Amino acid sequence: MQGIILFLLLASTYLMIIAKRVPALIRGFRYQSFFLFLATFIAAFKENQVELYVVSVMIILVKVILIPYFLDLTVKKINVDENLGLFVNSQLSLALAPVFTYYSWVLSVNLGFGQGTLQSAAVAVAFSVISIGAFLMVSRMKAFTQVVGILIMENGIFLFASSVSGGMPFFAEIAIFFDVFISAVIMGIFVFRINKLFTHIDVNKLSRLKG
Amino acid sequence: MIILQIILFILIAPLLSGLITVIKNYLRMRKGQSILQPYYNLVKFFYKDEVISETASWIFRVAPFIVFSSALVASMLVPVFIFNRPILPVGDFIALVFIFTLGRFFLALAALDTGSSFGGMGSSREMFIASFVEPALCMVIFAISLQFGSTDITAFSGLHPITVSSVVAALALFLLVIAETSRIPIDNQETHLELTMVHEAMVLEYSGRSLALIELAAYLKQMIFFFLIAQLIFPIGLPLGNFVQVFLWSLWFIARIAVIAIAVAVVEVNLAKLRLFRVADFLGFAFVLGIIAVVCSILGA
Amino acid sequence: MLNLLIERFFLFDPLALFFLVVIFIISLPSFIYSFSYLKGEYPAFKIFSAQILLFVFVLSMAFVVSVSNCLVFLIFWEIMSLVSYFLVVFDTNNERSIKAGLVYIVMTHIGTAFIIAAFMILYNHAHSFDFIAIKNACSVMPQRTKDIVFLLFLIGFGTKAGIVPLHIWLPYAHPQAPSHISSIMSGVMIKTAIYGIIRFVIFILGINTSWWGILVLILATITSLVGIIYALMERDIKRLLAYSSVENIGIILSGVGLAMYFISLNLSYLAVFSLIAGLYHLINHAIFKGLLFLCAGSVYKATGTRDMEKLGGLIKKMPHTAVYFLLGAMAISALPPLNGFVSEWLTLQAFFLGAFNAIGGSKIFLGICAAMLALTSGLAVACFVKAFGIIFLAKPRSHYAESAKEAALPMRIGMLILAVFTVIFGLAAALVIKSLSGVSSSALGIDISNMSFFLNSLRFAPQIAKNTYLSTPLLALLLVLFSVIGFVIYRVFGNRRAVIYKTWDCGYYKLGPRNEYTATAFSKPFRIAFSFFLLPYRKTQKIRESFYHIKSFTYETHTTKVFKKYIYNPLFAFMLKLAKSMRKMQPGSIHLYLGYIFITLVLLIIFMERF
Amino acid sequence: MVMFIILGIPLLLAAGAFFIKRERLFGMINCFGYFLVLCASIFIFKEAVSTGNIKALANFIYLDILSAVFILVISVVAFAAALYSIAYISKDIKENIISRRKAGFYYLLFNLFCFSMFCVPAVNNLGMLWVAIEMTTLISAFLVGFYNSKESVEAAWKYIIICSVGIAFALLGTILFSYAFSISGLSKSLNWSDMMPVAHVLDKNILKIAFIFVLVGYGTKAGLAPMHTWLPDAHSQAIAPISALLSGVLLKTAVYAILRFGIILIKSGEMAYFTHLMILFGVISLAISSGFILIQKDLKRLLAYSSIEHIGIIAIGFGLGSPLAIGGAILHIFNHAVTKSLMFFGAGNIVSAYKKHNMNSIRGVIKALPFTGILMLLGMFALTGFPPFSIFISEIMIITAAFAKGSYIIAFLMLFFLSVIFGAFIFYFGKMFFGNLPKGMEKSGEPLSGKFAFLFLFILICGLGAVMVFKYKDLLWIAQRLLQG
Repeated sequence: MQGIILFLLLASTYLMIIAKRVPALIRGFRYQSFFLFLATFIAAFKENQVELYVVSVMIILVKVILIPYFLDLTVKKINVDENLGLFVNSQLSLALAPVFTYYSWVLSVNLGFGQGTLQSAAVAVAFSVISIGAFLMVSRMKAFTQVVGILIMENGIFLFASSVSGGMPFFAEIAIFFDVFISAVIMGIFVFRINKLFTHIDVNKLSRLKG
Repeated sequence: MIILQIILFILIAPLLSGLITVIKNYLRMRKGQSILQPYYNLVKFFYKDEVISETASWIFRVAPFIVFSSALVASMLVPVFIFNRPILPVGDFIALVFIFTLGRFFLALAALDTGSSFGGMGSSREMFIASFVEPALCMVIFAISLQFGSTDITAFSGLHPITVSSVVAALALFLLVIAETSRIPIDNQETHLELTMVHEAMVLEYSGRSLALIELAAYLKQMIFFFLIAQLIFPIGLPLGNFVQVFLWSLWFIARIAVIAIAVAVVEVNLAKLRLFRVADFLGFAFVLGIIAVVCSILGA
Repeated sequence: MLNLLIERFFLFDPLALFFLVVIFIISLPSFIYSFSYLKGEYPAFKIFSAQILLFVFVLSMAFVVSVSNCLVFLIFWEIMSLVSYFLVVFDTNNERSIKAGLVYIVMTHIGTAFIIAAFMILYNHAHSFDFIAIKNACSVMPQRTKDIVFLLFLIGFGTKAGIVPLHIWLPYAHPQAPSHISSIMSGVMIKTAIYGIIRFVIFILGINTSWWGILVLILATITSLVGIIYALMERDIKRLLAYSSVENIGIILSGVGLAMYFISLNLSYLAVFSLIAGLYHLINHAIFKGLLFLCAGSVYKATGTRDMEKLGGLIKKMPHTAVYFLLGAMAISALPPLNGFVSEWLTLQAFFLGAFNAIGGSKIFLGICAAMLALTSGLAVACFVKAFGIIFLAKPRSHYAESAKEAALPMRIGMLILAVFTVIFGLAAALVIKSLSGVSSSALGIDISNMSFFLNSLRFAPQIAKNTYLSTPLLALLLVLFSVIGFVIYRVFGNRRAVIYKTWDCGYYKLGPRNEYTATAFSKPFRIAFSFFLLPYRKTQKIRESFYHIKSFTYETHTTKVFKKYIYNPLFAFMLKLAKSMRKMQPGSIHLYLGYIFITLVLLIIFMERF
Repeated sequence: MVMFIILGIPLLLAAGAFFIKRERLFGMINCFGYFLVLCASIFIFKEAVSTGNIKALANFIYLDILSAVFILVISVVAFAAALYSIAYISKDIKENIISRRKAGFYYLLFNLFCFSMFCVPAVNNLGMLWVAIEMTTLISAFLVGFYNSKESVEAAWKYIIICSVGIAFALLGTILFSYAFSISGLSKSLNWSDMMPVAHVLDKNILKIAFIFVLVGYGTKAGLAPMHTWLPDAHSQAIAPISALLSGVLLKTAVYAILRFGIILIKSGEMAYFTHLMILFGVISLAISSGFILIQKDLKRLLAYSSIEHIGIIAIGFGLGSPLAIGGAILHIFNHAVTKSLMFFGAGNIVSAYKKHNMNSIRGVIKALPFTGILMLLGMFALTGFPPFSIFISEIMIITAAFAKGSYIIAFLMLFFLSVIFGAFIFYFGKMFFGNLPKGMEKSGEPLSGKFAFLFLFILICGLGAVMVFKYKDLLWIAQRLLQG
């Protein structure tokens, strides 16, 4: 069961790689968070810890509903042309994605997670989500992708946390959620400010501060 | 005894210069001036009145006395008559060199003082030549003193075997003497042509008695250097017992100085004056001779 | 437990006391001199701060010389350079003094970095920063580390002393400082570097290989030659004096180098003798260089310019300064009765005695070094004849020189004190040598009970060499006696007064200041002779009225600063090129910055085993 | 108890910022508040030194010597910044660069920023440590982008993006640590105090990878070399008091975080691994910062790069690991924080007087701003390690430790880079401070409270220099205790 969810999660990440426009990106993020919720829900169900249930509810609330809604709100307000300005065209980036997954699988094996196949698979998926999030941030011009990129990396880290040690102590988990939400909001505000000042949100042109 | 030596020295010095001019004229098959001409010049200078330039300061007036006294002090250091110990244990060979530098220092300053370009040219060239004589002279002193273990002048005044290194050192000293006493290849004493004169240019502004003093100092210096070369080549062997030996000794003394004078005169007649910037190579040659002397003395030749 | 604490703060041994004496002999007259020197040009606040800086400067030097813990030595050493930087940059609005200050402080800082490295290596072996503890530890130190520490000390203190390849800051820094400061800097500050070499290399490290001495000797000879050749070519008085300080440092170092060489051959008498020569020249140089800088300062204050070509005939307007400058010039060119002659004679004598007692090849080496030293002293005579003659004698060459007036009283007192010192140190040579023998024996750690350096209060003579004497008082007496005789002859024979008339002008044109010899003209023969080293640049231009008539003729020449052009500029340009290529690392694109983070992460993970 | 005062006052002041409209009055209250915080932190430092570690709030708050030192550093710089910002903000308002309401907003952010920084050393749980550092980033992002000009927004954007990416990796590292912890079969709590005693039993391999993530993550925040790219932009665009806080203290909190994990690593026996990594990053940041300082044109960027250089020195100090080195590094943290804030205050004055960042067009600062000029010049000498000031002593301690440890190359590299940086500094400052005023500039007055801030910091620089020479014995003792945690 968990294998399927992990696979779906990876698929949603691949979906985001080939996205050329911002709404597609946000939709991909929404799917990914949803599958993350499913993974934690099943993990919670198996180890029936009350905390994991609360955490999965938090994921639904914050990551699936609130953040994407906020992102859509900013996109509407900015209403700048919505293509993502790709450094690397989508076919090549799609070709790169399995390379990332393969290397993250290699990393997770020699990291010593090789015992249960399920756990190493989860770790491999987590690492690949993180690396793809990083790749997105580097290879897209628009500021938006960087915000979404960070959120994807956060998702990857949460997946890693829940799959490895059954999550962090409860209190820290909640605080981290809260922080992720705050950072998303603040980044949104800044994207809005950039748009107001520079009339475009193409981060690549932002290079006045040199040397 | 000391006063006797000084007076004798002052008397003989001009004679030497007269001797050289006579020999030169003889070689040039010309009548030329008498041997006592320098004495006549000195007496004439003493009775002519002196003209001093208005731009000159007190240095111009004091310089002749210092030049004269430095020459005299230098002659004190050289054991002409009492050969086993210096008259006054005041200094050694290096001190002698520095005393000459003192005289030259004030003469150059006096030359600059009058504000004429001749004086400036003379002092600049004199300094140029002097600063290249110094290392060669130091090398010669080194070569000589290596043999006798100390830089004292009396060390080689007594009887000592003639070695190759002392002969080579004497030759180097001979070249340096030509430079020091402004003889032909380096500087021409008799001319007043701006391009060639060095010592004369410095002394151009002087007249009357101060010129006499400076000329006398130049003769003394010449005498000292000739004596040093003679001392190196023909060591004295005679004890100074009674009157006959003193007479014999003085005859032997004058003969040696005469030989050196002849050598200088021959050189003067046959060679033309070098370009000023060739002087550096000329003195470089003397320096190399000095090194050869040192090497010989090390190898015990 | 590593103890950084300071057990013993001061170490007053004869060497430190000697340097304290040197410091105070020069600072006292300069302090008196500074009252009137600063009065005219600077506002009251600046003068007050100058006096404080001067006080702190002298104090820090006194501490540097007397402290006995490496750390505290380092602290005062850097305070000294920091305060002297502020003094060099004192008149802040001219660009040259800022550049001079920059070059100075950067060079000294690099030097100090070397000294720090040497201290640390010593600390490793001795586990304490105290001099005595390190001295004991040094006996057991392996020879290789000793060589490294020696080289580090040599470079470190060499930058401060101005040994040739590292001397470029000296002609910049000294002229820019106010004159009484540059007299202290030139007279005393570079001597603290010599103190450093003596204290750390001879006293603490101990010498047991001969190549140290030879290296120092070679460097010293090159330093003195280069110093004096550049001094000859200079037109700016204070820069000329700065270069001549480089030359004199070379002479002092040859004394010290000889001492190091003889210790390694354990000819103890000669080692003490040559160290005496070095120390004697050190205090002599401090005195007459201080005097010369003060005179240059009063000339600068009177005329407002330091360029020799614009001065001339100052002896009539500034008689006192002229006499003091003459005394200083005589002392520095080692003319008999004064102190320069004594120390030069001692150094030459040390060379010769060393050669007599040394074996084979080193005889020639010492002989050649002595000859080079003689060449340097010859050139020094020429240089100071030029300096004195062009500045003070003949007719004033420009309105600066005409408007000159004698220096104020405090300045004259300052100069008088130093002038009296030159004479005293010249005549009382025997006594000075007696006290110096104590100092150098304590530095070298050789007892000198059975050695005698002097016959009686008047004459001194090296014990080894058979009957070579030197007695400056007698020499001075004779010189005076004979000049009196000359004056008597002059007075007795001649009967008429001298006639004052125009200088000889070949009878037809009026001699003006333009006909006088200038500094560049005076040094032209030397420029040609040393052209292989100076690479002189020469441009002549004829401005013609018509084809036949030349209206005027311009002649321009200058010498290239070899060290600056071929060592320092390329080094600096390479550093800047490297930095510029690094600037491309931060072009401003955020993607690249993120890329850096990910790459470092990936690389770290891949090479994790290596750490 | 005392810790609540330290955390409580900034919150109280943050709340206060909304109500009190006149910013000069609020400035006074603000700096009085921070004065109290300063006294509290001194008290805590004494207590921590005497009694070892202090626990509070069911060991949510855990203070040992290391955190006590950092709290002291933060409170000193915060107090100085508060003192300075009174003058600076009122000057900005007078030249109506910012409106009165924005000043209130500034004070709110200032206090929140200080509160979050005080949390970092206090908190015991490593997860909460991450949250506190994330909070500092978010709040300071607004402060960097305060002036709302093109450059400052760009700087803020880069700052927030790069730092959150960095911190995300740090989170990954923390999770790996907790995983290593849970594998060894103990309780899952991430509290540092429980992890410490049991560190030697943890699995080494995972710890090593975890430390890499932590080092890269918090290293970005600390400005270690390859990840330092946001630092010059952020520090040069922020307001003067804030950039002083940023480079004086914020970088140090990130170093604190690295240290927390480093001590666990050392306890688990991986000392050599920790040394090599820290020294590698230290030397790279020294090299890169010296390169950039040589060809810098902007005054504030110059100071930002010198912060990178000093962070590099601190990293080398901690990396060397001997008590002398760690003592030197702790002293260096304090010295650098104090000196760098003095320099940034001075830079603030200069930039507001000359209206230009470019150093080539700034001349005769000594004539235009005599007080700032002299103090800043002496500060520059202090920064580059000249004796009478304290940075020289901490640098000498680190270099001695490097030599004692036998790692000659590192010591020589350090000496070389320090002299290169000194050369560049003296070149720029010499040109800027001396020389005559550009046309149309005249001697502009300097605000009084700004002067107090300068004097307060300068006395600390010199005082520390003198004190440390004698009281260095117990600094070593602190370093020794710190190693045991």
